[in-house]
Amino acid sequence: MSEAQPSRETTYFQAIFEAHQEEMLRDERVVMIGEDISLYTKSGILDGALSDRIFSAPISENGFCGMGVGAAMTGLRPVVDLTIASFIYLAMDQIVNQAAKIRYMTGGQATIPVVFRASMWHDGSNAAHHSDRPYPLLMNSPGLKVVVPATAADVKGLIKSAIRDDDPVVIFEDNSLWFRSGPVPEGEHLTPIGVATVRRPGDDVTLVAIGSVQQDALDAAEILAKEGTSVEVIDPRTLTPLDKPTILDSVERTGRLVIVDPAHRTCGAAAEIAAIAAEEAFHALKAPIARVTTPDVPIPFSPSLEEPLYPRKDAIVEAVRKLK
Amino acid sequence: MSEAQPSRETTYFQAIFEAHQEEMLRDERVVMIGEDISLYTKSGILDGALSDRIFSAPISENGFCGMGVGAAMTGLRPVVDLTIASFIYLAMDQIVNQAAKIRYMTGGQATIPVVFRASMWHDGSNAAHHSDRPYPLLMNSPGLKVVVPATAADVKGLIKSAIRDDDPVVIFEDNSLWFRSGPVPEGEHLTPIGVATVRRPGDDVTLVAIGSVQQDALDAAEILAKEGTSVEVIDPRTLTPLDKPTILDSVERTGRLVIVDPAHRTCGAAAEIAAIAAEEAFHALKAPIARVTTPDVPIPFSPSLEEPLYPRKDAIVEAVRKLK
Amino acid sequence: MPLRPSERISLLRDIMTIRRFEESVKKQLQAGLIPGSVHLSIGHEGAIAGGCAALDDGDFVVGTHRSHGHPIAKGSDLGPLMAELMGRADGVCKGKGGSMHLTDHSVGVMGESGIVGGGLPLATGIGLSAKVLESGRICLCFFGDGASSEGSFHESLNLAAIWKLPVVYLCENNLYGATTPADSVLSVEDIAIRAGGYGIPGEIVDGQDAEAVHSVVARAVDRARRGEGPSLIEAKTYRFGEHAEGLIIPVSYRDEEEVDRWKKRDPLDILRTRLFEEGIVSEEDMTQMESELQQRIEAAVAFAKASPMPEPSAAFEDVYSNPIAGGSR
Amino acid sequence: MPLRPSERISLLRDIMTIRRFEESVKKQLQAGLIPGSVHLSIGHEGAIAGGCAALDDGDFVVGTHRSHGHPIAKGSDLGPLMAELMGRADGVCKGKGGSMHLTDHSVGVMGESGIVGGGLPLATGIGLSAKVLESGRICLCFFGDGASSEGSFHESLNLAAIWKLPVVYLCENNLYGATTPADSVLSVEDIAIRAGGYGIPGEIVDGQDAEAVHSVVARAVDRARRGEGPSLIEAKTYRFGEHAEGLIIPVSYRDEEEVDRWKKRDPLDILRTRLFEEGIVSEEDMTQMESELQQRIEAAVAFAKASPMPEPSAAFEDVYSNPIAGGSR
Ligand SMILES: Cc1ncc(C[n+]2csc(CCOP(=O)(O)OP(=O)(O)O)c2C)c(N)n1
Ligand SMILES: Cc1ncc(C[n+]2csc(CCOP(=O)(O)OP(=O)(O)O)c2C)c(N)n1
Ligand SMILES: [Mg+2]
Ligand SMILES: [Mg+2]
Repeated sequence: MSEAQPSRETTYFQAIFEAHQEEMLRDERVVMIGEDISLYTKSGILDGALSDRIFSAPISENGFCGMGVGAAMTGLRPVVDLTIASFIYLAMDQIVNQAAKIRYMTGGQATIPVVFRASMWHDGSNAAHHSDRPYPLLMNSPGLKVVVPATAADVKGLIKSAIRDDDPVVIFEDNSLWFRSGPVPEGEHLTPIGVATVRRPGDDVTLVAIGSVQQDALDAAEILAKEGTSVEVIDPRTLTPLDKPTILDSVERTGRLVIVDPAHRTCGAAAEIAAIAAEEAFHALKAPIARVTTPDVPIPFSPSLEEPLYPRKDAIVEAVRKLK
Repeated sequence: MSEAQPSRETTYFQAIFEAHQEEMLRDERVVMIGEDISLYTKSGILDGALSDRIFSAPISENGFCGMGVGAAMTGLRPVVDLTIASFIYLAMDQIVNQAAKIRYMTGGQATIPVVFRASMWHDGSNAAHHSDRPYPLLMNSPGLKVVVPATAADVKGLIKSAIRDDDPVVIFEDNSLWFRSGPVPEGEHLTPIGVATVRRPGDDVTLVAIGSVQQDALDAAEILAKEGTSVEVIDPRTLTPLDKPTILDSVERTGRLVIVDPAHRTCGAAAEIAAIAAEEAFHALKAPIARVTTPDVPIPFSPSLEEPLYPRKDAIVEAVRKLK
Repeated sequence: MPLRPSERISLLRDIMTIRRFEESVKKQLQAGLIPGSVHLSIGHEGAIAGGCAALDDGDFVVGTHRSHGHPIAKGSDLGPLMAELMGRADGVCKGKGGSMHLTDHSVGVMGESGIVGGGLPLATGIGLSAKVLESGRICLCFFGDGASSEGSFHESLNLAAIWKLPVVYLCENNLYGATTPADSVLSVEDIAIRAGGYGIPGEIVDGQDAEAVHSVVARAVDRARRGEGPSLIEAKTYRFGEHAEGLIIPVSYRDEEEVDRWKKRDPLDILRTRLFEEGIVSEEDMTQMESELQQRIEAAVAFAKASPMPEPSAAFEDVYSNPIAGGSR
Repeated sequence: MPLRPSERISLLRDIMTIRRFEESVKKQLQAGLIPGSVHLSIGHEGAIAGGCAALDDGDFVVGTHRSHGHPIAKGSDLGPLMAELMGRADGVCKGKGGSMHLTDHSVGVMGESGIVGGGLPLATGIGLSAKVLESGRICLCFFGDGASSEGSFHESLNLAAIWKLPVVYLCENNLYGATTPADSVLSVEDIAIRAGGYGIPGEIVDGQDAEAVHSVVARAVDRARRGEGPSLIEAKTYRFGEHAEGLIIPVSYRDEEEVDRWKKRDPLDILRTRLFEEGIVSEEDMTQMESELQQRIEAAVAFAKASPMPEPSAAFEDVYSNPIAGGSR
């Protein structure tokens, strides 16, 4: 985001809908498909004139995700709203077997400009059927692009870029960020897919923070700064394709890497980033690579069980302190 | 496998059915569910007397996987055959949302002794809809056990252990091994879930080989031995729960780790093992951790495209040589 | 077989119990004692209690995301249910499941699913085990009109039909899936018509009349128990409150007139009035039932409040049935 | 509108083309020129060519795993199809798709799916874009009897029905899904009956009579083009050969008598005899058609053989539409 451009405080939630509204008004081929979405125009969240292109669907996730793919192959640019991320398992077939592979299987004949959106719900006692962060599953599925916007500006900019992208993009939003505000540049604002951002520069430790944990990471960095440890906080923003240079350049400078990822630990995004660093920046490393993640348990209902599971400021501080 | 026990050369394929037959004869609660499976008794591959407990199902993967879960909760021990591993995407909802989570969500009331079997087809021009190795997706889904048997003895022993296990176990078999023979101990033979095996001991490099690449790993070790590099080949056999001690002990001795995994690279089992070593055996490491994997492309049809993609002996040898 | 008078009273009591429990749940939620959000069964009690009344104790039930009523009708203790909703250690699922997962195996409620349509394959499998084990048990599977659009509905009914599994699929059609009118997403007027696609009986019943539901379900249960296979029953009902309490729903999508019209068809009023008019319960009986019930609910709330929150370490238990080495942490 | 004589000849030619192409495919497979396995359409040509004959050039087709015939009937060049089956660089999918993915966008064949039932949602989406873009195009979606048990069938037909999408769902019911008799896994005798569950027309047609298929599909196409929504058509057919060539199938599951009976209802013979008896084609015409066809097939095989195998580096192309940084390697 350019410093010069004027910006406006916007919530993450508002930013999501600004992106949709702008793109739907800009391009008639953009349609929305998903459950209960007719309420967006009815409630005034989206311009009523768009209601013709809003397909409020039956509860048929695999069916309507595949419908989005078919429509994308033949001239539309559908945004398919899966609402809660845990519902993506129902549509894995059409997303992984079809959306991700059709272009390849057809030798490039097909172009699939479809966007799948899923909001990750958590930390609100929604229990195991509504609280997953399944992006690692899609990172293991070639043919998809995967983004995890963590600020109002990024969610707006990445949704808009995703809609304009000619490949299937899966956007993992985060409901814990809905009511957080941040500056969003006025006018046309696009965040490029595949480009990380440095949220705080630093010299001693590289802290890669994925999605909703940005604030915890920044808070941890602040605490550590007071102890004399300078932490660089990187938000990859896109997980596929991952901006390896930004991460590796930082690790080469700091020699220390901690990855904070609110998804389940095993085979997660944190594992991938750790593996890349252990392979490609090994000689710079001065300490073990630490992962701070949600442990491998289904997400429980009770707040007294759920809350302690997630990576927070204190756990991050502790992980960094241990590296020394 | 005890040295003393007499054994018999058996193909991987035969071993699969010996396991089923023995367990079905031993325990009346064991049933099979899957497509086209009535042919097993009809062809004599399984004892005809078992046909009552073989449910040859319509092409409804999500439905019959969930059926297996419901049956498992109420007294049966179903083995659900998904045939080809790429079909697992259709059943992800019932496997991840239900099988994996129900015990937890019910506070331990439910016990789910269900087995899901999937055969990984590849290297035979089956193209992108029939060639995936989706075990990393299930490793990221807590509540499942995941095994990848690579020999006749292990496939027999792990299927039998899985059927006796009270939790959902997903078995990823490999069609490229079907007609490979190996010694299988006579009589009752169980391979424990969660225990790795050292296929070749060595001192200089730890080579973790997952599933079907055992022979390539052993061949590579042989070539490297001639060059004076002593390679320890470890087959984890189970991916969840992973036998970390066997791997970490080896890495602590050798200081070098290469992981060979025929699945897609990003967020794969190799990434997880690399991340564990970079975190827990860092101080022993003398060289970067290398991953030799299938790259992140959908699997193409033409043999001239498909064959070069997989990790083979030469690529393994090269990866190990680079560490020095 | 029509219900005997004592059974009719017991049916009324079940309906009242669900109603008063749900009213209390709403209060506890507003008081901040229940975390998250809840889908209440108020308005649906006729379908729920009427359906469960057709079951034997050993029979199974599979519920939905809107499923506080199903375990109650099947005979669960109210205390552990309320404790579960409050996320307490003595909750029926030790605080791990919450509102969408009030499973109670002790009364045969085998699972509830936050995933819409997720319960249908499970119920089908419960039917499979009943058949293979020749247990004589049947499974009653509740689901919503919204769930009938999921692939799992189609796959499950086909599976149950080909193997004649003892499952009764009971749709609580409340005319909406969240904010979406059923008629905007359903290609048929009545879900029951879909039974024809599986060669099984399909029946529509007035969900506000618990006795009517009972008799239709009882017929399907008999059929299932005789080994003649599954049935599809559609109970037309209505939820009197919002889709969920504790969630913000930014629009109104039902008109007042429609809500009022349905509230006049309250399953509790309908049965109470009928039993009163037939002289099966007196005003006095009613008062007594209400006051007994009030005590049970109060006791359940007290039980729940007295139960501690679970220890954080409990989050790591119950993932697997046996201790599991390495791997997960 | 019945077919004109020239159209009937063209329909016969399409059937013959599929037949001779498939016969050649079998030969190339046996000669080791085609890797993997193939699902041949021999026996199904009436349903395939009859269905496609009802389409305009701009209309779309979605196929299955048994789908060499669909692009042929839609007008694909045979050379790139054969080259694809041989895994060559000049294959219609550059050797990346193979037998189960003979997609040819140049003739509107938008996708074929190795995943059984995988094409139905895609076809539904193609219908959605036709509707939104008001293109006047329709999509003909082929699928098998086995596929009708997938959840995607149910979800797709419901979606198409509620929005009146211009899609014709055409089931090639060949009585088996691999080795499994359809009647052992289908809860209804006829798949067409399931149309009732979506409030759309359902029709059964003799799949061995290409003209009968044409006329039923043409009616459904007209309806779709008028904006009146989807139809479900079930063509009763039979595959004359094995489920797949190049796979080992260890049992016989169809009795000889049944196979023989169906082979007597060969769609090629039926149409050829009819056109001959009606004086529309002569013996001479037939001989000429066969010899022209033989040349086309030989040319296709020659084209395929002359095409190089793809460079290994091509495996890394076509994953994404635009160059993608980092991440994958
Ligand atoms: C697979 C899935 N998709 C979507 C949702 C979100 N959701 C929760 S309840 C609901 C409506 C369900 O409608 P219905 O089945 O009619 O049950 P009702 O709430 O009316 O009782 C939806 C869409 C979900 N929980 N699961
Ligand atoms: C989702 C999925 N499940 C299983 C298979 C394996 N399979 C390939 S073809 C086939 C039978 C399909 O039957 P049907 O739809 O009737 O088509 P037919 O082969 O008879 O033309 C099966 C089970 C598959 N390819 N995809
Ligand atoms: Mg409803
Ligand atoms: Mg078939």
